[in-house]
Amino acid sequence: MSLFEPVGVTHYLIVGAVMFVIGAICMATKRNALGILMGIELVLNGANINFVAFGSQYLRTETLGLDGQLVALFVIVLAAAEAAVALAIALNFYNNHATIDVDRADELKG
Amino acid sequence: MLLFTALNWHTLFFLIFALFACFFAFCVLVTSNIVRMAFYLTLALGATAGLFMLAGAHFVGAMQLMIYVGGTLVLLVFGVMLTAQDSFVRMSTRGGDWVLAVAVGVSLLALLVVAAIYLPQGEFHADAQAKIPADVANQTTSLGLALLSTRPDKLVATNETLAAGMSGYLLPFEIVSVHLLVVLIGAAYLARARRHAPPPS
Amino acid sequence: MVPSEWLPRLLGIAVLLPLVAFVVNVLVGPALKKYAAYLSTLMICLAFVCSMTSLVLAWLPYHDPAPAGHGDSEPHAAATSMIIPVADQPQQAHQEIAAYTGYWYRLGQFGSLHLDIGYYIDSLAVCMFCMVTLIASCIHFYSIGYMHDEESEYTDHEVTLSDGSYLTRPGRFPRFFQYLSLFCFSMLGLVISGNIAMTFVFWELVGICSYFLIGFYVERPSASTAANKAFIVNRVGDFGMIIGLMVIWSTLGTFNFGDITKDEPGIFSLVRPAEHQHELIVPAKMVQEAASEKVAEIVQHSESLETALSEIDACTDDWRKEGYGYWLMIVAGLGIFCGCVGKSAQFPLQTWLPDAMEGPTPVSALVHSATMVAAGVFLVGRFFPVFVPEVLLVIAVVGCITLFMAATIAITATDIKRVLAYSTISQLGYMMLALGVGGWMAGMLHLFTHAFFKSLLFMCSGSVIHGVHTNEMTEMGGLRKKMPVTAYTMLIGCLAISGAGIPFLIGFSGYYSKDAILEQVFSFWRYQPENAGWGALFFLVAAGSAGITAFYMFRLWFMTFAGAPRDQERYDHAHESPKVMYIPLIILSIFAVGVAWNFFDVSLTNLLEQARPLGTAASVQGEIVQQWWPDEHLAHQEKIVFPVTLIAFGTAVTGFLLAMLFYGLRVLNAQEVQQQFHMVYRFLLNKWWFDELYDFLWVRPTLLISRLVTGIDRRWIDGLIDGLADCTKRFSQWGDRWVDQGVVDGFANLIARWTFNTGLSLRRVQTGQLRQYVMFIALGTVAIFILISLFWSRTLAG
Amino acid sequence: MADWINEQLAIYLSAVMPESAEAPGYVIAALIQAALIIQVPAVGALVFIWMERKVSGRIQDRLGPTRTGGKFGWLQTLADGLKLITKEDLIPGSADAMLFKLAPYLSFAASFAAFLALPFATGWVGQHINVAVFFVAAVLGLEVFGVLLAGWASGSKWSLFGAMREAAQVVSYEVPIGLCIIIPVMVCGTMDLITIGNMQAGLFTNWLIFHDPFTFFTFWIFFTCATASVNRAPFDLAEAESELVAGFHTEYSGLRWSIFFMAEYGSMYIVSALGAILFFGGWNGPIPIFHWIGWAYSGVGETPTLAGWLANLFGCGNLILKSVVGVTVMIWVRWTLPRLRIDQVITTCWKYCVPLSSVMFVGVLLYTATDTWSPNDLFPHRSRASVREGWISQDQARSAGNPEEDEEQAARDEDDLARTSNQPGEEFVLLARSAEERK
Repeated sequence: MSLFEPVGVTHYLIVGAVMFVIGAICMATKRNALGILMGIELVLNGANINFVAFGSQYLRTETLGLDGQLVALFVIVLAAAEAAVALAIALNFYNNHATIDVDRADELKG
Repeated sequence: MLLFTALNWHTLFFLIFALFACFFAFCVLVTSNIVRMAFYLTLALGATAGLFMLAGAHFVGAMQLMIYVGGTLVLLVFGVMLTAQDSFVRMSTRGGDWVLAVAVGVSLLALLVVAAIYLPQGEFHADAQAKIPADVANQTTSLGLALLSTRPDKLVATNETLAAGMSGYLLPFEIVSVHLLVVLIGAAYLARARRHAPPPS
Repeated sequence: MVPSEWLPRLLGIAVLLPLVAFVVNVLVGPALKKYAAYLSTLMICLAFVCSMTSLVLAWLPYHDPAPAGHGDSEPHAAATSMIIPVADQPQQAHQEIAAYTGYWYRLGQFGSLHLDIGYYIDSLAVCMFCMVTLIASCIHFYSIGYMHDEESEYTDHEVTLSDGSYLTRPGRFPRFFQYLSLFCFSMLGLVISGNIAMTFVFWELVGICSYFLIGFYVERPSASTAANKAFIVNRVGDFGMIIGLMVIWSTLGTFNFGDITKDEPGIFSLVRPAEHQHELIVPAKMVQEAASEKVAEIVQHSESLETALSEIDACTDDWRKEGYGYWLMIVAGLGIFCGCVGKSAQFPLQTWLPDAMEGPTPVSALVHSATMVAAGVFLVGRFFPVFVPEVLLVIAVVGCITLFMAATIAITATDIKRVLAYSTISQLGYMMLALGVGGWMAGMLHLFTHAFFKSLLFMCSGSVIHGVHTNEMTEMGGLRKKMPVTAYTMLIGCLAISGAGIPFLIGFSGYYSKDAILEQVFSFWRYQPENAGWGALFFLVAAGSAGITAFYMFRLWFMTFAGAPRDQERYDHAHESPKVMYIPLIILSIFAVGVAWNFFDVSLTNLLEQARPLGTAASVQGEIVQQWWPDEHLAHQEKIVFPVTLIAFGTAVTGFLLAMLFYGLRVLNAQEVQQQFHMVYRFLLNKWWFDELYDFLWVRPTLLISRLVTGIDRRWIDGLIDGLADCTKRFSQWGDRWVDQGVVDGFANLIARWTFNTGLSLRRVQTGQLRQYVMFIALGTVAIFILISLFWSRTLAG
Repeated sequence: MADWINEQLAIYLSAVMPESAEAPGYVIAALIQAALIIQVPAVGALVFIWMERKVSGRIQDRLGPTRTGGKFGWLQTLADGLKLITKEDLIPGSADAMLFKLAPYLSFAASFAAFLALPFATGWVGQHINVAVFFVAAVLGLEVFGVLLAGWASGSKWSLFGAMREAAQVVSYEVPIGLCIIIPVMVCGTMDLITIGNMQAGLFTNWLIFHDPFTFFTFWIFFTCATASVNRAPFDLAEAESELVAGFHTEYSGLRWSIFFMAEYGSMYIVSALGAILFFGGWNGPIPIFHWIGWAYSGVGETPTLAGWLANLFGCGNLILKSVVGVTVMIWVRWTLPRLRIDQVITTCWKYCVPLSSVMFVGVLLYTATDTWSPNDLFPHRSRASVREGWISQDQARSAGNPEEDEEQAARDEDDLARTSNQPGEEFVLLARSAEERK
């Protein structure tokens, strides 16, 4: 792509994909519970980018309409809720086990 | 000056924000210091908000800034600080995990990118950036209406399949509201201070 | 106000008001404390107002108060062989009876049977309403005074705890009034009810109320046993009543008294159809029911149903003449009378009423003298048209026995309330006797007059008890000076009950009603030679008991109020009751004096005359028994009235004088007489050994049989069952060893082992490593994508 | 303003090179605006700090700075600034150097970015966003982030405590402040600050604070919460020098420290300006002289005129004046009230501000829904409904000359003055229409 021609949905999607994958890897590698939480946030954002891109009139005339943005809104809000609960759980875990390492949270392993 | 005249600003800013976002996301991935992770994450999400605005979703962008960056992340950092002992600030991961994760991640990435590239582009709104269609710029009202189950965009949609139906978001909106309330209470309950000794009266 | 639409409303409201009070008291009674009493009182007073309104505004203006069918007793030519030639019955002046039938709410409809909450309002019902509500109001006020020590902590001096102290419990003031309200509701409902089912329901309701009220002082063993006794004895009667109801329903297929519409006729018009000049005939349905086998054969032989039906209708009259179904009428009548016997404490079920005096005195006044026990008589009055002569004879006999027995027992009783209780029984006996000999009017009239003076008497006795804190007359005496109002109101009561009055001129209410009864009995005696035997017996007993009545009533009064005090210390503490208690006495005494008087043709008699069941004013002869039942109007002729009045007056005066000699002037000593006739005395004192008799007849055998049955049960049945159980156990043990443990458990264990092993192999996946799970998810996603992209085909896409 | 500059440039460029588009001007416009706007926090900080000293001096019965720069010591702050610049930039050993360095810029960037959407007069705004209110609130929320990182990165427990308190406090106070901001938005039916401002044009009775008792009370809640969210006294727990040495900036010195303060005063100005626009008619003076003499713009997107320029200039003065008053009040409060305890702060938020503002919200809702009389109807300047949002007017300009559009506009202009909010429903009928036009 060059700076002289407009971008399309694809570009946004690629950015979204990158953030998504990075988030996933983050979840897969971080040992700190909060780190995993951040990975989740990244993943959600990657998804959100896709929604917004599909809903945007700048990128295509055939759009999702408002659905894209609305879904994005819901995702954001629910992400906030999820973060709150996850954080509470993490704090609880920390209070009870004096550690935040998810590898140590394996009491229920088979 | 010639450069200016031919330059496509949208593309330019898209590049800037996209690179920002990806770069800081990558930083989040590679750094092992939890607080820095939070910091980079902030920047990445901020850049994402920029992308949203660039795509014409002003409201969503502002929302992203307010809730994510202003709320969620502050919460996150708060948690980080509550649990920030030196032993937990930097927790390294074994190399094996890294290799595995990167392998899977890259394959996934490849998959998604391929999917994105093979996506049918559809014909393109030539002077989209030049003049802003009113109903795009006025998303705030339309969004509000959509949350109340009226869909302006359906009226102006050209495609029949897209124009079909007036499905609004009143029910999800309500559900999410209740859900938020529940989460509020639940989180407060989970994170409440445990009193082992009875409080002095 | 148009009666047909206003009477049901007003009286319906009057019925519901006490219910409201009851509900409120049940829910928030304890919180209301004494206001519960005020509420109940207010409600019953309002009910009284409603009743009076319906009487004065809705009944009187629309119904000619002039007596119907009176006075036209011209001598009849065909003089039958009578000692005194009396005129034959006059023809019925009015064939239509003023009664309003209908229903407020239809509960259900089972085939032809309608179950309604209905009403049957005639002048009898209206008068009953006024009477009940008036007495109940007085008694409510009275109870506010009488029960006041229940308002706070109440110490029951008749219940001694194991440590010798008296029982102290929280007061039951609101509960008492809640029961009173419930009772008033059920009594009024009983009066107004328009069909037997409803009647029965309210009948049982009053029963349960009386049970509650008798056992009001549950802690006293005597009270609780008395309550149980009353309840059980009533069950015996009600069992008969249920049988009667079943007969009526299964044969007539309706519960209603009157005809709600033309096409669903009530019992009365079935039994006394208009086309037969309201003579008593066995209804067609009943006949066909009895002659069912004939019906069956007709149906078999006839070719089509219509013809069969017509043939049956044709034959019905012949069958009736042959007497089919008559016994059904007898059974129905006797059954219903059984219920009345139980409720009105007639022989042989009279034993519960004296014990019922364990309840508080207002209760005795309201429930066990004025209204509830009168309900039996009322019901007999209601069903009067249904009773065939045989039943009437039974009623008369029972009434006769009861009134004599009770009167004799009353002579010896020393407990003031028991005296009154026995007098109640005997007065009820009078009513039954009157009804039995066909004196509907006499019985009903006595029902009303008795209600007033008996409630008056009871309340007076209650006032006395309240004053001296004892029931024993042997500890009273001379109280006249201490409690004048009570004394003189009670004197009025005594005069009224013993039928005092100036002959042929005027008298207390009892004078009219009791004379009416005696006249009716007399005319029954003198009417036809067949009646001679029974009639003579009835009349002599009735007249004699009138004297006895006067005797024991004045004995009571003298022992209580006259002469020198027998127990100085009690006498000193005696005191007149508060206003709230003796003002009702005065009101009631006024009614006791004048309720039967005649003001410009508006009199209780004329009112009730309007409710006289059709056709009952006709002389009839029994089919099985040979007696004749004379028309009641015949009893109003000079040749009957003159001697009877004198006889009644004489007996009453004799009784009064005897009492005067024994207890007033004390010139004769009662103790000596007792020693002289100590056999009789003990016989009477032990109430004719009825309780012992019942104990011997029923209780002991029951216990014996039950013990026997228990033995059989223990020894043989249990043994058998144990044996069976043992066998089963052995068998199941065997089955358990082989089948269960061997096969089933083995199979289950096998499965379990497999599952366990599979789990063991699978658990390695569950590392508990969150990050690994994430990896799995990502891998899965990739895999799915790849698979789809590789093996994607139209077929797969569908 | 950007549009205007851009147009001038476009004219010039098209003169120079005919084939050029109108695009390039935006860069220059952006630069100029940034240059202009950065003056506000920078110069503002200087002025405010000087003002703070003087005010505190007066309140404590002192004179405050007197000498530097002749009278009033009005150069005092500048001198301090120079001193700070020349100070050594210390970084504690236990600090996380990178975050420690970055934190001040982060929080300054946040408070500076808020100016992007903050209008100074009709059309005088960095970027005309139609969710401006929301944007400003959101970006202000980011400022805390710098503080947090600073607190943590300093590696000192005082700073950490300060930062924690800050985090708790700010996250809590975003709720009531959001509620308070929603209320004028609801009354006006738009999030566009310029439109909100224009809707209050006319006599001062048209200001939203006089819309009804609830908005009046709302403003005070808003001001309290604003004070808390920019952690000024009595809510300055983050830098409680009595308990934590200096809170989150204990370890800072020199320029970075002063940048923190620029950020703080900048955000003080922003919240005051926000309050002024939302409740006090923004750039509309109490008496609309320029409207009477017909100089002022009636809305965005009109052809720029010199008269309009002047009007805007005065309007700008109005707004700045109002904001400065707000800042002064904050200073005054700081030097008057004692500092609260942290639990008291949180209590104030959750137990008082949030419920109160919710009640206010409902109150205003009912008030507007029932069309109750409000002082705003006393001397109405224009029907609120007839004040179109910027993009709409552009849109009309584009689709000018089709009849029903005009009569639509006319109808909206002469419709009943009492109606104080423009119905979204109408909006989207209009949208649909204009969309039809475009097809």
